Amino acid sequence: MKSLILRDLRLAVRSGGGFALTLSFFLIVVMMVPFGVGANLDLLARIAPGVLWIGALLSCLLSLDRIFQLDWEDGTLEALATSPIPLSGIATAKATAHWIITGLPITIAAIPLGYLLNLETEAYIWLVASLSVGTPALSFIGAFGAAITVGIKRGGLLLSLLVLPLYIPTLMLGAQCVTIGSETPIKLLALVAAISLFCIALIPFACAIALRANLK
Amino acid sequence: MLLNVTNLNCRRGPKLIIANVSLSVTAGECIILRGPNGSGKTTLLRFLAGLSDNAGIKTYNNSIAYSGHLDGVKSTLTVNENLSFWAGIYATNNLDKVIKKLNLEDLSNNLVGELSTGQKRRLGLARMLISNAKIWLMDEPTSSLDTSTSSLIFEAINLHCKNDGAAIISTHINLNIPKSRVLNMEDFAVKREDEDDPFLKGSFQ
Amino acid sequence: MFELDKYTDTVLLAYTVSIILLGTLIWATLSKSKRIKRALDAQEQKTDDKR
Amino acid sequence: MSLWEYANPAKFMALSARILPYLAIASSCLLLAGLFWGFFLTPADYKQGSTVKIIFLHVPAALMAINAWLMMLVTSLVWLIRRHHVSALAAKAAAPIGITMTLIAIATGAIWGKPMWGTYWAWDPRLTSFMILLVFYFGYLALWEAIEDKDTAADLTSILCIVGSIFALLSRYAVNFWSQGLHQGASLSLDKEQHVDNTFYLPLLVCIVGMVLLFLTLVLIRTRTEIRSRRLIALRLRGI
Repeated sequence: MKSLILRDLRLAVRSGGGFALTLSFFLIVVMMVPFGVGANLDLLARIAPGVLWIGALLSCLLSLDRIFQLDWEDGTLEALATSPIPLSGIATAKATAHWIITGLPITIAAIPLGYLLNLETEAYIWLVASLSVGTPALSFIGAFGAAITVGIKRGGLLLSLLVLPLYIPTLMLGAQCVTIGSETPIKLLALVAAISLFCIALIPFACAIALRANLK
Repeated sequence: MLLNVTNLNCRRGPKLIIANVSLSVTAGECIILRGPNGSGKTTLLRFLAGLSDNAGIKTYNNSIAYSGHLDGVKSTLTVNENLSFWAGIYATNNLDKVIKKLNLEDLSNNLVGELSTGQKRRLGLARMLISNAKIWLMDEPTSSLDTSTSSLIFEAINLHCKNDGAAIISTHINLNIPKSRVLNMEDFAVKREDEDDPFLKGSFQ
Repeated sequence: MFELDKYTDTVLLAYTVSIILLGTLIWATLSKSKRIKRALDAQEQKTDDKR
Repeated sequence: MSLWEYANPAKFMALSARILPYLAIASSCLLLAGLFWGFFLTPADYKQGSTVKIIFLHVPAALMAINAWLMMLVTSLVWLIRRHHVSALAAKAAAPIGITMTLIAIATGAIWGKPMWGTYWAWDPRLTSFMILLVFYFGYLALWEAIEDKDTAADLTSILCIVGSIFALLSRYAVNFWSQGLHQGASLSLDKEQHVDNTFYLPLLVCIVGMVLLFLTLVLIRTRTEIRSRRLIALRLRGI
């Protein structure tokens, strides 16, 4: 499993897409918001938590189809499925690699982007905390969507349609946690962490069922 | 005995392709699947590899390596990186031996994207060797290869069978493998009474 | 006892929309059912002829 | 003879053909009677005026919107565990009905909300949950349509339905955290149901039973259609 994670990271770096593409997309999405709603700093401060979380979510979505698609196309997935590693382990490794490639840089990049949106000073800690415990859920749920749509040609749009509704609880709780004035950010943070742990524990098995069905 | 199959029915999508496959493989044996395109060679190999329902398939030594039409190599990684990845997956440590055996030393730092088709196939073969699996399932291992590369692959299969391994191969070229046995896919052709589609049973009103 | 007060429009609109939606569903269900049944009958006929 | 026998397509077709006429008549009688009773024979509520008549559509539709998904969840599990084809097809058959019910619930709720709350739409927890349910339905159906091989589609939609149920439930509770303080006291008719007296309660009950029966009728018809189209594919594939 370790070698699978390492290989995925290496592939992401080699193909150049990896970090840079996701981060540029995140930057652009966040940048579009002031263009759309105006440069009123008070307004921006108020909507910053939501915008940053939605930006993180969309950037995450962007690279989801790569999780299994490339390995599916060149026959690696078949070979992996017949290897001693169980499919759930493969899904865990792939989702972890995806998190390192997207979730982690997004969490870090959110800090300067928060500044662009005039995020309140006290909110930064909750922003980083909620993104770092919430993005694993995004990667694992995304891996599930990718596993389901891996056999579908041009399944990108469908992938978004399937995955975005699954992101709703994480987004609601995560963004609410960052919003200043929400009474119990620590409780919300705990709930986001609970969703993440739940996803890490159970989603790989759902991925395994989906991959198995697709490989048939 | 390494593998025992009894009354296996294989369907591709909704269609029954082959029926009543019974087959047992012992160590040192090489089985060659023969039949025209669409006769179910690939389907059978995929079922044996455990990629579909595995009712009726019994493996006594749970190590199978499967190689399909695609080699499963990444063109942006070097030969060495590709192979050490598989060594990590199969948790084996014979990487250097395999590289030497298949004359891949000179290529080991080349990107796979720069290799020829034959060289890529050699990488696919290298993965089979790295896996240390007893049973090799190979789907057209010599397709689009010249004679010299083909013979390299046959030699490897030969050696594998000599070392108490076994192989099931679909090919249309004659192989010089001593203990080989030819399996005609026509024997498994679907007869009307084999049809088990639940939607064809009975009549509807 | 029947009366609709100042909310006549609201109530009628709600009932119209619901009945249109339900009607569409029922119509779609029945028409697809008929279409597939006809296609299947034709196919069964063909199968029987060949036997 | 066990219940599972009816998962055999031919048996299911025979059984469903026998009960369908009764079901269709019962459901249309009950639903029409209930709606007639509710629409013409109930008085206006002292607070809501005649808009109270909308609950005879709204409540049954909302109940069925959720129950249709629950039925899909159960049949999906049955397919994944016992691999009964009828089960998977019944799940597929229920989805469009669930969508229609959700749409009716949302539409009637919005139309009722305009005079009562002064707006068609508010991001109230319950309304939002139905909107989320709607997108889950859309995703589920889109997945069925996107996959060519029917058994693979059944597998994938089943697992999607199970995972989706968990996240729909999570959303239902997350929504409470998210919109607290935004919309106080936005209790819908379900809560009032406890207070309504028998003049409203009895026709509502008739409508609910009628809607359940209508749902069953439509599911049976649609499942039969799905089974027929599967047989059609099987016959064509056999090439005879």
